[in-house]
Amino acid sequence: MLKQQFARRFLSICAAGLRTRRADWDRTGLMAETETKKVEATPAVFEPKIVAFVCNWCTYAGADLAGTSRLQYAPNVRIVKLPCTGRIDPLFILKAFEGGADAVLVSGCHPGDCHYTSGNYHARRRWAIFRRLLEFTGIDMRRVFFSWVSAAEGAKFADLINRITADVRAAGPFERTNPARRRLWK
Amino acid sequence: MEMIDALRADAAKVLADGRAKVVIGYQARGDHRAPLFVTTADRAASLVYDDACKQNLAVYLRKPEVKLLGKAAVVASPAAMRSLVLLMSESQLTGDDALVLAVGVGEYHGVLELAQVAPLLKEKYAALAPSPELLREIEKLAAKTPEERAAFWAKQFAKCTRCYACRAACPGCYCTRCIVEKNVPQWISTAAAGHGNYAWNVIRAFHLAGRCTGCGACEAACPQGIPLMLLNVLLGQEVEKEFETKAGYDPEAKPVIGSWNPEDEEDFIK
Amino acid sequence: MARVGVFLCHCGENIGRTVDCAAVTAAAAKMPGVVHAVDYKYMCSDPGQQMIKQAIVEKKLTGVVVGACSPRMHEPTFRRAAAEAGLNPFLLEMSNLREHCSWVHEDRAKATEKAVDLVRVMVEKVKHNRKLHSIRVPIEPTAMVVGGGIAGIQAALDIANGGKKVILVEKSPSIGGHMARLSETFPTLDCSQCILTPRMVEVASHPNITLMAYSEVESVEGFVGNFDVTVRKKARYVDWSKCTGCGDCWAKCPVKKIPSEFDAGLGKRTAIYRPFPQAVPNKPVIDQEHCIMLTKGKCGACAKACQRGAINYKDQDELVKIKVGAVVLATGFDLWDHSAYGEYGGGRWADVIDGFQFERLASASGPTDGEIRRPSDGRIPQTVVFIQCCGSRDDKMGKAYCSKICCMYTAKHAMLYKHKVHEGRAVIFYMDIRAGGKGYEEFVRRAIEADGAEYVRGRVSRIYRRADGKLIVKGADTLAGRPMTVEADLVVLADAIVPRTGSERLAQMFGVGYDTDGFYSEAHPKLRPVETSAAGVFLAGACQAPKDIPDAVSQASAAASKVLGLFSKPELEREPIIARVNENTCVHCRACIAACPYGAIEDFEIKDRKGNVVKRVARVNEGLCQGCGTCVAICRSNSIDLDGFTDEQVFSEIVTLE
Amino acid sequence: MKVIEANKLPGLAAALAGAGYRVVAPIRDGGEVRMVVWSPGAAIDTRAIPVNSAKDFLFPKAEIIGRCTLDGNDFRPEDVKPVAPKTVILAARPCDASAMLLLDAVFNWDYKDEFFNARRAATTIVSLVCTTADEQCFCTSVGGAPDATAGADGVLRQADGGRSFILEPLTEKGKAVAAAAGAALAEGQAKADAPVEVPVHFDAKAVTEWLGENFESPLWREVSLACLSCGACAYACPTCHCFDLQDEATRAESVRLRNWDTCGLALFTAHAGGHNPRPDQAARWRQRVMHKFSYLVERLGRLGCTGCGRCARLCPAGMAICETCREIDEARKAAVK
Amino acid sequence: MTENLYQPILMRVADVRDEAPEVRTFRLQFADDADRARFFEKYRVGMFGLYGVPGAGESVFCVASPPTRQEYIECTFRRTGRVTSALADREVGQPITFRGPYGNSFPIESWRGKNILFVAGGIALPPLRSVIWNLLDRRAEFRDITILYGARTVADLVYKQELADWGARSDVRLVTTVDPGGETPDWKGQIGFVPTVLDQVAPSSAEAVALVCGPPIMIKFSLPVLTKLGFTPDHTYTTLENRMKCGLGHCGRCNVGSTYVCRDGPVFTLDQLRRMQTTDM
Repeated sequence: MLKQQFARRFLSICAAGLRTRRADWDRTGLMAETETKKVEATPAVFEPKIVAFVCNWCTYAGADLAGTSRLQYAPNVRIVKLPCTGRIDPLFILKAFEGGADAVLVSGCHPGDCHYTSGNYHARRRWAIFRRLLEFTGIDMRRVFFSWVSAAEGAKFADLINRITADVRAAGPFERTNPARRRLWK
Repeated sequence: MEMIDALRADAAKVLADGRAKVVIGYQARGDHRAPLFVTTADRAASLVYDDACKQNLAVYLRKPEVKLLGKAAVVASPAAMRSLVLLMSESQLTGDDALVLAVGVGEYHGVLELAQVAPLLKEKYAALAPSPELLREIEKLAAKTPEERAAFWAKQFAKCTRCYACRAACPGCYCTRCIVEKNVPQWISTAAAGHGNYAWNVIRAFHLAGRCTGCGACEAACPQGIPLMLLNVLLGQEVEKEFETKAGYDPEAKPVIGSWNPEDEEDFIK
Repeated sequence: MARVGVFLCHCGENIGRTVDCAAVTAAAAKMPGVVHAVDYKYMCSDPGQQMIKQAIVEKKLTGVVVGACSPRMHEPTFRRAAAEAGLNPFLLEMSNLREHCSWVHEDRAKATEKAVDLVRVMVEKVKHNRKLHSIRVPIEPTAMVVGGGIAGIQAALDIANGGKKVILVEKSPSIGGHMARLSETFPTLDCSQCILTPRMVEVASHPNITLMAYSEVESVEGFVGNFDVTVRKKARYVDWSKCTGCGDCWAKCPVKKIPSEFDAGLGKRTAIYRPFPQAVPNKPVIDQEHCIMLTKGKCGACAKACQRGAINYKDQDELVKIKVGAVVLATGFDLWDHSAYGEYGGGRWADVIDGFQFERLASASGPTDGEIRRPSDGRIPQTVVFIQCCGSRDDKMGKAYCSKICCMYTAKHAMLYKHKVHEGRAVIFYMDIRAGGKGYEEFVRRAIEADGAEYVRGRVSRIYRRADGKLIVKGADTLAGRPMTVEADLVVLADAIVPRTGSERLAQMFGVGYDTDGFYSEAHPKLRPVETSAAGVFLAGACQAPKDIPDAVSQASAAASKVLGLFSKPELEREPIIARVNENTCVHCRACIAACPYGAIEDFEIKDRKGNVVKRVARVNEGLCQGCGTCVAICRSNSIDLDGFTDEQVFSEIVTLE
Repeated sequence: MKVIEANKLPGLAAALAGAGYRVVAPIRDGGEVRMVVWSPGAAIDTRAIPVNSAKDFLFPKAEIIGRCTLDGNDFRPEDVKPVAPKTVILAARPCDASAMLLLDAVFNWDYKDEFFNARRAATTIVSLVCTTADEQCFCTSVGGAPDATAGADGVLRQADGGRSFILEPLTEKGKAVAAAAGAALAEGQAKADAPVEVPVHFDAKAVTEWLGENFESPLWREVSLACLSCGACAYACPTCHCFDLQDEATRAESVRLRNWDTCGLALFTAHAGGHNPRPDQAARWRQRVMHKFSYLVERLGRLGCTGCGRCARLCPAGMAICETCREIDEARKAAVK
Repeated sequence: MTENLYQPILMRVADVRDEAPEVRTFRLQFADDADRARFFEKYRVGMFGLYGVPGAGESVFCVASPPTRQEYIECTFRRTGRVTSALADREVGQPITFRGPYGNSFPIESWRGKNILFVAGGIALPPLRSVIWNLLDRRAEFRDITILYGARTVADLVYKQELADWGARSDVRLVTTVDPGGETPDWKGQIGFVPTVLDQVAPSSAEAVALVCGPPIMIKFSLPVLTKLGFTPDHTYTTLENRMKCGLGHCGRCNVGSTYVCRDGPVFTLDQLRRMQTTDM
């Protein structure tokens, strides 16, 4: 049983390349996670993982329009739909980064166009402050994107996703330098 | 009369004439300063006040155990007075909830009603600003690369034990259930480790954006010496610059996060 | 307890072409909580819906995820199906595999991978969905129509004839709007007042219509079904209940030289006045700006003249609060002020007039009794130049849009002029002639061919006034490719149609969107052209975009039918996406109260049995909450949550993306 | 006698690291001295009292004690082994070393905690005879001493007025460390400096007695008024051992974490239904004092306090358990008279 | 080498029963027979276990089935928080984790030949259910068994089928009651609060022990009645349900004074409770 497990682990290490990860608290020596873990071999082309928080009325509809217009864009984005950018808690962004997103996009209605009249104004102010905090605590601003995409801007949505994907692909995986990343047991 | 004598005399007086049931001030314990709850006029003489008084006593006004003692008169520095105004603007304190023994910079302003605090601040302490050293420190850090900043904070946050002394010491952190204590869903890991510590420290600072009155009690409270004021002041400066408001001067102020202006900055939104 | 069913639609080839539906179904079947996963060619078809219904019953599903097109397309369809099978409709979510995946990606492997993620996100979400029940709000079956032009009149009459009460609010002393000022209407040349005034009278006498003339909307609270509208009844200084409209007062009024708004400044009126003889209500008001009694405190001529004692100089504005269930905005338009056009005289010359002024000149009830006489000297102009697209279709003037009706009324003006001044010359500078409409093209042709209007394709670059009073119009005939100069006696500018002054403030009060030009935004340009983003607020007429009379009337009737549709049920069902406060953990910091765009969060005092306040908290007014969730994101202790988009739901979605 | 010059302590650390030890020592970084893993270049400071206690290396603030692989609705518990590298804690204060005995007792009270025990077994504690102390130190009031060796495998004595140190192994583990040090330790002679004097502030036995009879006392409300309800004291304490178990999960895997927790926080004992058996800060502060000076004495025969003074040093509200104990002792004496 | 104390064993949900709103009972089967043997070697009525779902955590409830039935264990719980919600989401056939049994037990061997009175309220019947079944499975060894069980409403009564079975037995006296206003039209039991009904039922305290479990308010008002009826504090038992994390006496949160509920309890006599340092009771 144990032997089998060992063999399986050994094989996976051989297949994926060997790397030792030290938990970031290891520095203080409080806990040494010295176990060797498998790390997925980096694929030839890095496919960034982008989490997008969008409002239902503008950007989600804009993405719909990109679809009905058959505009092709990179398949790297995963949309989480909220009623309004006003609903987007900074915790969402942190959680996405914690879970290993390479970039996060927040997008909603243009100023003045909010379905709820002012949710996007609230959001805008929140982001202005929160992004400073993220930036100051070491999250690269090339990982956080904010945009206004209206229901009519299918092309803008497609372009945006393509641009973000290209930018983030160029910037490389965020895994190593992401300060919010969960590194407990990976 | 020396400032401290005047303070002691006022404390004794408000207790003697029943305007307050307890005076919350400082006492000396060797080099340490600890809060002192004076309930009888004769003990007012034990009150001290000096630069070593780092705690923001406004924090006690919302403690149920302290509230049970009756109306309090609280010894407050200008920063602590700003906390009182913040608490008023957030409906946590009203008109006659407390009296203030207002200790200014180099002078003592006597016993104030809560309503008198904001006018005093506006008149005398409108220009309260973070120390130049702190601002330089922030600038220095801001000039580094994201990786360097991440490394700096990783080292600092690694020390965090999640004792929440920062939260406990802050008059603005008055939630009875902090976000970190909400477990359905558990947004912020309670483990004193990488991601949990990052999320906790970042969200703590964010929740004080536009609300931090710069008293420094959180940083003074942190047993691990994490430079929390770097974060608080960074956001305070940002809010002041972008939204032209400073916490703790206007009891009628709308929350910075919770209000908006059509002209708010948005050059970061593409 | 979670028993989720996943239903994947191929949408014919639309999804299946790029997404391996079978693979997604297989992956879905393995997701935690999923007890049933199938794919089918057309899930929205009857058999497809049957599959869902059957599985809900047979597999005792507690949640359903349909992976298909955009939820904007078929979410109502599938939710209805779920409800029919006995599952709360809000326990169904859709993964957008078509618009957000198959239609926008080519790589089959990657699209399939994404589709699996999209399904999983919704499976995780739906596990945390709770049964929600549409909110039922009683409807106040009274409508308010704002604006008493032809659109407002039509809407009011249609609603009133449908048996519902209507409050018609009109800013000026009389209803009728611009249409009352027109001479004749294209393309039939009906007399405008002849067809309009019976309608106006019908409004005045309709038992279901309350007319509030000389009144304006002051503020709005509430929401669809239950608006509380405060209307300012402006001080009239005349007690209309006593006034018979005899006219003794205005006959005696010493202030007689006030330019008449109705006559576009070409005629004069008194300080106590009714806008025009056929006004409804046919009662005067005192113009407080000009009345000597009101400005200087002496005169009183009208009071002396009035045998009924209806004059009341102490009259005050009155605020009236009215409860209505729906609102039709029909605030109409203004003409753009062409004084911005320096090259056309910048408004300095009396003989460069706008379309309404020409209408008044041509109108039998106008200041010239229907004779075309130019304003400066009253002479009959021998050459009239009409310039179209004045402001419209002109980016420099900030109006990119076409004002739509000018081509037609200019043709009409030319025709009317030629009918009255047979030997006169009518020259029309135009960019394009837009005569789409029943009988419109024929009408324009008639102006050109039968009546000899000279159409010149080209822009007028400049007008200047010669000492002899002639207006020298310099332009170009772009078809002939040569410059052109016309010596004109009168120039009529077809000014752009712009939204009525103050319409933006009104939009903000009602929560209606408007475009950069200030025209009100419809909820959907194609499918919901008379609704707005504010539920229960509908649009009629030129407030939404430039319109001619038949279009305005059609839209008014459409809006009326929407109102009647809304009123056909005693209660209103709303999506139950609303915020809720956890009163145990709320500390009443009031940030949410400050932030709520709808003022839907209120202070609430929790009391013990003896009535002592034990705690103050925020509480959401379910009727007012529209479900944006701004309060949720602002609450530091996460003590508010939004049904349908709860923290748990969003958290699960994010976490499963790791 | 094994002797090392004071400025060669890093050499000792290097030698031990070279021998495969994870070396923990009081390291100065900027203004503070902390017990951390020594790395080349780190400055060992034996004079200042470290901010944190040696407990951190035996009972870390967060630790994975369970792990499952998740697969849809199914899962499989995995074996989790303690992370227990061979460690030497150099120059631990006697109050930290003696705290190990209490932790030993707690983590082996009927049920034996393999995570703690494995690390305990892999850890050699070389304590330091204190030649410095501050006003918060009160080890002598709770049965300790600046030169006590309870819980230690070896002891470092400052000698020759601070110029050198004598390392004296006390156990086999201690001897192994001395051996592993090799040439870093020289055989020689040195004169140990006198330990610092720490005054006795109260009689711990008397405090324990008084506590047994004063569960209900106005004192609790009085002394707890300033308490802000945080964990600064508990997390600095070398004996505090309360913990929480929390799960975290991704789609593929879940871990169960053992995180430090503290009786000072209101939610520590709060039931899901809202009821809280320790409803106010007075009850919580009482629990802290009672636990250390009464319950542990009754159940495990040991005080839960070693007099390190960290709680008082770090308390943001300037509270001090020593002060409370002294008040209790004085009140008792006054009552007796 | 010692074992990881926190390593749970695997159980599979064999049956799910809904008892009352948000209250359900699991029948759990041991995935590994060796685990089963180890469990029943230790298990006595009154003990508790930690039931868990990876990713959510562990929650403490008593084992609600008796050691006389060794094919499975049962537990009944109310969905209140993160863990109980995750547990409630488990379906038949799916696994959960389990640690236990922990804690002390009811000294039922010393009750042989005695009369036994059970008084339970609401969701607190499960701790007594294991005792009831244990005694019923060994019916001959005990004398009169009286069960008084009440809940707020009829819907809140748990183990409805078992109540019916017990009520049908001639060797058990079952009295069920609901709070006034909580009855349904076809309700055949008593209407009234448990302490009041206890007073009316008035079981004899001669040669008897009483087991009381329920919400604090019910216990508070039942105790004087029991005292009046002559049940002595050392013959009156209850179980405590303090917040626990480890179940091992290590984590330091369940103690009432120097008593650790997880290892010294959860079963206490009223006598023991009264000697505990607490302001809570």
